[in-house]
Amino acid sequence: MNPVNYLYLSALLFTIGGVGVLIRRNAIVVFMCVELMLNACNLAFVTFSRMHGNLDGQIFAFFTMMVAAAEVVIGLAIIVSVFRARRSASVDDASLLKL
Amino acid sequence: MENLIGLLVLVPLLGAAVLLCGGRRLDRIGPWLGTLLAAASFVIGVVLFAGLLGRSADDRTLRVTVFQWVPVGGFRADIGFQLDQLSMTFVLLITGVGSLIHLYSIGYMAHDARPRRFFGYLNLFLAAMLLLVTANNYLLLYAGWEGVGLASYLLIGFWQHKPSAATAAKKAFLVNRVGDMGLSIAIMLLFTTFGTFAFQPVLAGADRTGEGRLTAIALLLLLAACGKSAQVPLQSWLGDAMEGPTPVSALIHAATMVTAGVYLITRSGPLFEGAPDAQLAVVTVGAVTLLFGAIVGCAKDDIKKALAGSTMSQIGYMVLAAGLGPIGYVFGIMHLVTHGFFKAGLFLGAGSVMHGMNDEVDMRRYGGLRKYMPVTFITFGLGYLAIIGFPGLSGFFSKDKIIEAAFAKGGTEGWILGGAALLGAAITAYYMTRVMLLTFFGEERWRKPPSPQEPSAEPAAHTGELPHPHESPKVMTIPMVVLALGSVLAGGLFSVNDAFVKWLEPVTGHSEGHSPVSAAAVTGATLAVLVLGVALAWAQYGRAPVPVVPPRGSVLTRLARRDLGQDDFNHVVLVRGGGQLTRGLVEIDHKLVDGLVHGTAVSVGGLSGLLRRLQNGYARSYAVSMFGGAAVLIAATLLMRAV
Amino acid sequence: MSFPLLTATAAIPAVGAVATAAMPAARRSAAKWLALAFALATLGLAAAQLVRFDPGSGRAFQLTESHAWIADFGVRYQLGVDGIAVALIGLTAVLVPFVILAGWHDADVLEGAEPNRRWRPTQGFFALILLVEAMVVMAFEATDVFLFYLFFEAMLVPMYFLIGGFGDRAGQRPEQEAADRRSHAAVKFLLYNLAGGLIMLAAVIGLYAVTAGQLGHGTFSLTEIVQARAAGRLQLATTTERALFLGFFFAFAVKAPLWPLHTWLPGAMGESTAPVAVLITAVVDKVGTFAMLRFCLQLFPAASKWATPVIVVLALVSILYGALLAVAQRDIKRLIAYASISHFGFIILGVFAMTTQGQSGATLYMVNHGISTAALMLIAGFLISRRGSRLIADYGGVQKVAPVLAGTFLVAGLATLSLPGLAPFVSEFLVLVGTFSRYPVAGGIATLGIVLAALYVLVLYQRTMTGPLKEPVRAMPDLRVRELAVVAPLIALLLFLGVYPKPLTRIVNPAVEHTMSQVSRTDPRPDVPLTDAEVAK
Amino acid sequence: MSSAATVHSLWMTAADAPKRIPAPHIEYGQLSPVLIVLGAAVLGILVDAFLPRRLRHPAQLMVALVGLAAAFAAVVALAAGGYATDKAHPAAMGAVAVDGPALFLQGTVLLVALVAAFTFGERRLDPAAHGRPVDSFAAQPAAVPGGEAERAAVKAGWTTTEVFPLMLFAVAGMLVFPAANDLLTLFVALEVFSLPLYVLCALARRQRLLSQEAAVKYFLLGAFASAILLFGIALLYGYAGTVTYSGIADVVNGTVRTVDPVLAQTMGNDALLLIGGAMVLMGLLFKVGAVPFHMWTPDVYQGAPTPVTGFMAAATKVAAFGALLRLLYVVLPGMRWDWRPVMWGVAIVTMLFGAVVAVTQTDVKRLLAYSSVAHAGFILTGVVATRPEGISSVMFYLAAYSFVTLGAFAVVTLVRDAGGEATQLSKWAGLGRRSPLVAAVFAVFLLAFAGIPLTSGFAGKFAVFKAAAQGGAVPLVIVGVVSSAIAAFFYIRVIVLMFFNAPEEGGPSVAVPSLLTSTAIGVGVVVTVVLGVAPQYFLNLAGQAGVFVR
Repeated sequence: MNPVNYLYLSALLFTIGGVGVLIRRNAIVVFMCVELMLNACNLAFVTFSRMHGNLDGQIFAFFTMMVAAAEVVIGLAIIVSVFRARRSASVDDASLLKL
Repeated sequence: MENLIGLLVLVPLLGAAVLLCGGRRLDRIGPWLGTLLAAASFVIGVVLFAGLLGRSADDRTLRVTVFQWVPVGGFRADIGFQLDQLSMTFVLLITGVGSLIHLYSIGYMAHDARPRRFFGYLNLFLAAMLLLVTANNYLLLYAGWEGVGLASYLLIGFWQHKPSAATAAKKAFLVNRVGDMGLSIAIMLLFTTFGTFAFQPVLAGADRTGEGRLTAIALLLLLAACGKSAQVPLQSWLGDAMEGPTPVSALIHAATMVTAGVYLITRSGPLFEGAPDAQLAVVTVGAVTLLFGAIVGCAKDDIKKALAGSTMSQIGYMVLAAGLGPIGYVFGIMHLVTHGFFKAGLFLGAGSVMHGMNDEVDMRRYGGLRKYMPVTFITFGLGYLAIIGFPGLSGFFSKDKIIEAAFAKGGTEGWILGGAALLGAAITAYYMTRVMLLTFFGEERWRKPPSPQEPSAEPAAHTGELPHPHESPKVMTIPMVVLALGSVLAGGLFSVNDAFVKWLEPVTGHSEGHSPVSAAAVTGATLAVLVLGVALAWAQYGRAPVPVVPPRGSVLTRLARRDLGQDDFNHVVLVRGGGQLTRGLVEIDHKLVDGLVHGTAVSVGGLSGLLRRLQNGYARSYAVSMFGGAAVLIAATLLMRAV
Repeated sequence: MSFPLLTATAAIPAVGAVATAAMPAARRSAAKWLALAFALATLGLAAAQLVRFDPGSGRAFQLTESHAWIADFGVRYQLGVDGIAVALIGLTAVLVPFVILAGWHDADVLEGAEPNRRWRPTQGFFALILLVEAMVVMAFEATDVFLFYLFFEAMLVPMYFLIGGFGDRAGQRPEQEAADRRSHAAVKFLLYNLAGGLIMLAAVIGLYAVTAGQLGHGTFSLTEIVQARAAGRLQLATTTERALFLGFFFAFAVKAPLWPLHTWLPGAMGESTAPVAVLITAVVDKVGTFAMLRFCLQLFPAASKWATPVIVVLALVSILYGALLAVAQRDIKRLIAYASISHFGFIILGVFAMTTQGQSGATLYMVNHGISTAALMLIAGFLISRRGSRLIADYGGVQKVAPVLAGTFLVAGLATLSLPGLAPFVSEFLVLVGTFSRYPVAGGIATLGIVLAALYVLVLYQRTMTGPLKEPVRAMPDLRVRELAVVAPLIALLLFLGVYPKPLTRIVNPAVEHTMSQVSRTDPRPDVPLTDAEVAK
Repeated sequence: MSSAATVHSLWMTAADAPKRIPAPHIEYGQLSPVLIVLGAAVLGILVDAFLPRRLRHPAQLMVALVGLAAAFAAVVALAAGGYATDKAHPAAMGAVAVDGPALFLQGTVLLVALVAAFTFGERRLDPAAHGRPVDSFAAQPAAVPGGEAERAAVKAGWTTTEVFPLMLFAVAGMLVFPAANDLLTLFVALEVFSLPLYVLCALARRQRLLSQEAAVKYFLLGAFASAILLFGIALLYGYAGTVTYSGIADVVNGTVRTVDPVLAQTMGNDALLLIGGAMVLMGLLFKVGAVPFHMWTPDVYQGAPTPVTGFMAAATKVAAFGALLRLLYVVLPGMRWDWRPVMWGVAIVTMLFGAVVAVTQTDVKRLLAYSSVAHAGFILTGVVATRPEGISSVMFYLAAYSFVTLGAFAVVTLVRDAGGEATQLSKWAGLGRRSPLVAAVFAVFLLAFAGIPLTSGFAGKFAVFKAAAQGGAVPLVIVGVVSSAIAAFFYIRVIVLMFFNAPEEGGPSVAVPSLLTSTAIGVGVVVTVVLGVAPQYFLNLAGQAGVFVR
């Protein structure tokens, strides 16, 4: 199979993730969408790595996972504390800061 | 000797400085100090005169440059003086009459709260006027020119607490400023034409200059002269200027300052001679004004305003003469000097009458005063005879010559000008006789109580008491007597052996005109119209009783009372129109100029308020913005490559 | 190395500002005396400049100092004065002591105000005045465009605080409303000038880009640029030169101020105290017209010539417009402000007439206008402080109770309307002659200004000083000794320079001739020159 | 089938690799600033773990200050050792550049962090605790705002001393960010400094809801941005087959030595390069707060604890612009003609938008946030100059700007009422009368923001505009000048408010700070004035440091 197809998939996933960030209200889901985008990136890295025949992309993918994991730690902590304070995980509820 | 010229100016200037800055300490001796300094400058003038007489007729010009005033590039204005016969004549007139009027003022202003300041202003006037006539260049002349304007302003408005006085003073200054504008542009034009504005080189270079340029310069100078000498169309201030104390009217607004225009034209003779069109304008202005002033003089009931109209008219004669060129200069100046005597005398007489009449100025409230003020009556009468041109008195000699010269202009112009001058003489006789009759003859109308509905120009004057007419003190009558003597004798003395003509000729040049009418015929006609005018006035005011409240009068009378509509015109066009203009500009400044900037600020603020709403607090909309931004960024990058 | 006189002249007031500001809150009167002492010391240094300046030396800039400063920007600390600068520094140094003296009580802590150890308005007021002086002097001395720009802009800040922070005392309006109007005026002042300055900044940067591109190193040195242009090493494309010129001119025209950029001035002068208003119009604004003469003309001669017709028209509009608006004003200070706009029109007209008379006249005008307006404004300030109102209609008949005040006010007013014998006449006439010899129509129209000047001055005088005595004015005291000490020297100066302006023309003329040669223009020749015989006579 | 063979051989090659890969060569000395900071951060965590509560604060502060100072000393030593100029080279196997810009920006970040640490450590301002000194950070961040646990924590006088290690981690990321010489390092550094900042934002003692909201927004948007950045990196990698800057640059310039068929194929595909480049740019522009990626700034600046805001506003900008410069000047110079017009547009929009929107702000911190947006625009004009002067002017501007920002936010912490910091602008009315000194200092900062001469703001603005003009971007300069004029308006408005308006009854008072905040503000003022009056030394420094190594 032509590896380029993986790239298309990756782009698709990335777009789905992006649109998810834009339209979903629940902070957790939004965050998951971001993770989806990161994973789309990973797919692209791996694909390109395969195409170019070097390892850089794959290594990059590992780093991405690690970063994503760190992000989850931080992100969930923040989201949870907000949830506890507001009893709501909707990103739209957190709109005191504006104008 | 030359250095004395500077001293001539400096002495009264010093007086002004001392009197104005000296403070209350000088209140007592101020008037005497001022008079003394005026007299001192007269003495200096006489010494200089003697010195000039000691020289040959061609060598009677003294020149001295004190220091460079404004040297910038090719522009060089000096503080420098030039004393020739023309200037000398003026110097003697100014200091002579000036000293007399100082003396008179000691009496006249005795009861004023601040005579010191009054004398300071008078001295300032003398200094400025002397500067005007002795300057050796136009710029310095201009300095004197404005200086006398200032002095005039200060003195007209001397009783500042009266709004009418303050307004009149302001008006005088402003109208003069219009004329001054003409003078300053003329100086600029002289500078661009000749690269200098000193009298000597300018006048010498006039004959090499194109007529168009000379016409422009001359017309501008005429504008200046009109302002200072109260000639049509800038005459309106003179009547109001009578708000000032009467000595001021006598000195500044009759004898000296107002004649500065004549001096300017005469001084600039060569410039005018090269510009016939300008000369035509000058004689036209002169002829119109002499009639205008005379007509106005007929209608005024205020003695000073009647005399002011007369002054205007007489200066009209002088301007007419000056516009005629070399055939008229000498006579213009001669009339100027004789007028200086008799008109100053008349004003002092009027002042004396007012002094004895509780400052009443309405002639209709005088009458029969000859019994109470004999000296005033006699001196005033002599002045009266002089001005109407009674044979043998000074006015007769000078005015007659001008009428003659007007006819000598030749052609239709000559007839028109001569006719106008003759007509003027008739009217002069009429209104002066009217003044004389109303004041000194007839029933004693001042005994009638003032009627309440009378519109009084001067509410302060009416104290409710009837006046007790009395003769003025010596200090006032002596100057009047001296001036009356001058009025009687000056013309004759000047005409003996053509002395005055010979004296001035080296400066102004002189040529005999070829009159289409013989001199004798002119004299005859003059005398005839004189009799006519006197008779008319006698018929109207001598025989019939004079009503205290002025009758409505004819259209012409009413118009003349209102200065022939000039003030109405000024009011509508300048005051009201100007007011609307400035108010409109304020609006424009506020709404348009400022509004434009303000509008920019407001629209930035509005834009800010709109853009601010983008920041709606929803993280998802921020993400949209980022996502969109990224899309635009990508699209733009791709587009750049595509282009 | 000789004593850095120019630096010292600017540094002394700056040091004074710091010292004054550092005075403890309680030592108010000591702070005043200290400020006055520093102002007088500055005057001494300015006088030393006048003495050491040699107009006959033929060098354009004298007493020069030059040190490396910001090499990356091509900026040098480069000072030098020509006659014009010396005259204006002299003006500044003369006026500031009077400004301080006149404002002696303007920043006193109000009676009954809560004692506050930290709030030291008095110290601040005088320190700011000295700071302005330092910056203005620096701007006059700088021969490096950047250095000039720096102080040109920086002086806005102390000026801003002076305008916004200190108003007339005993106003009848509510205190807060007055403060609002004041701060509005201050903001307007700052924004206008800042906008002008920022546009100039763009031009300054452009100038750097051009010099860096052509000379290999960016430079702001006026002398270096002028020399390079003369030698042909630096050539500006026509459009570039015009754009740069406009950038510079815009800033100066705001500062000067030229119609239609003038609307900040009436507010700023009206709302601030009289001494501050003097500082604005007599000192700070002069930097604008000075800079036109020094920078616009010398850096961009061709563009200056190109723009002249428009600028002349704008200047004429300023003259007439300012005067007409002055006539319509009901507020004494705003009237004087509009009169100043009219006068600045004359100055700009003189600068761009490009004749020696015009430019010398413009320079003298700057000095004389400074003195005469200072006198007029300060006396007006004394008047206002007595009655607590700026409205003309609130006065009447003052001359009866305060003759000295009225008399000096009249003299200052007469100076404003350019009466011969007083200093402004000389300069105004020179400007008019200079303009007329190049642009007769413009010169003629400008002359209308002298009629209008008479109108607004006399109307002001008539309404305030003459007429029946108004009741609230009845108890008005005449000038006090301190006030007389402010007014008398200024009037004496007006008289002296009116009769004998040569000390000024002597130093100004060579500088003007230098400028004229930079612009490569000569005076028009007279149409009918004198013959040799006449010259000989 | 051939592709399977390739894959096979790839795996084989990879399998063989360990034998042939040399041990990576790490220049520890040259990386010492980063290492020191990281070490200090770890030490900080240990301190928090083992020291008793009352000792933690001073100990943390000391560790942070010493660590930062030592790191700064290391930077200075490196610069003195010539690593900024002739010895500049890519270190750590090409992952991190040690060159002028890197050292200059690292030094700046460290100094900024040092000063910021002072404000972090301030414990005298907030009087809320029961007799115990507290700082600006939440007593117990995990507790529900207003809940029982929080009240107990407040009563116990707890403070979040973890902020120091968090800050040190962030600083470490910021040190690497502008020095990153490949996209991987770039990405990791980005996350290393972003994640602690997210947490720091959530730690405000007062108005915790706002603080948390700010953190959520910052986090979500930040994660979103880094995802986009990452995808861009993927595309660039796909285009060039490498993630090192120099490698990509070679490919972009067409100077790559060996072109295998795949590379030839992707090299021809400019869409990869352009889209990838744009996405990476977007990620960096997000961090610098350029329009339209700026929208987090006002909210986060307002919600975050003010010391954090100050630190973030100053240091993030330095680091992000450093990375942006390196990316544009090292990686993408070959496609200058593509990105320059785009960056022009971004710069113009950013300057104008920031200035215009700031005009109607009513909160000091939001005002400063929008002002930082406008300033990002000004700095971008220097970035697009594409000349050496561009680099040095941007670096100078960053140094100047960051201290002004720090100082300004430090002043904001002083103005307080019962609810903590009084950031409502209306409450600042008449401040000049209550405490002239504080108001005057703030005015100095505002004037520097406005670019009034004799302040560092002017020198910086002049430098970038000059570079832009020399680079031919005259329209940018003009727009910059116009937006400066607009911007001046709102700075002036604050000054008016402070000095010319009467103080309100019951308005905020100015707390007297300890030496810490005083020092921070003092340093801000001194730097502002020194860089304004005598900027030459620093310009020289930036000029000498203005060459990127490849």
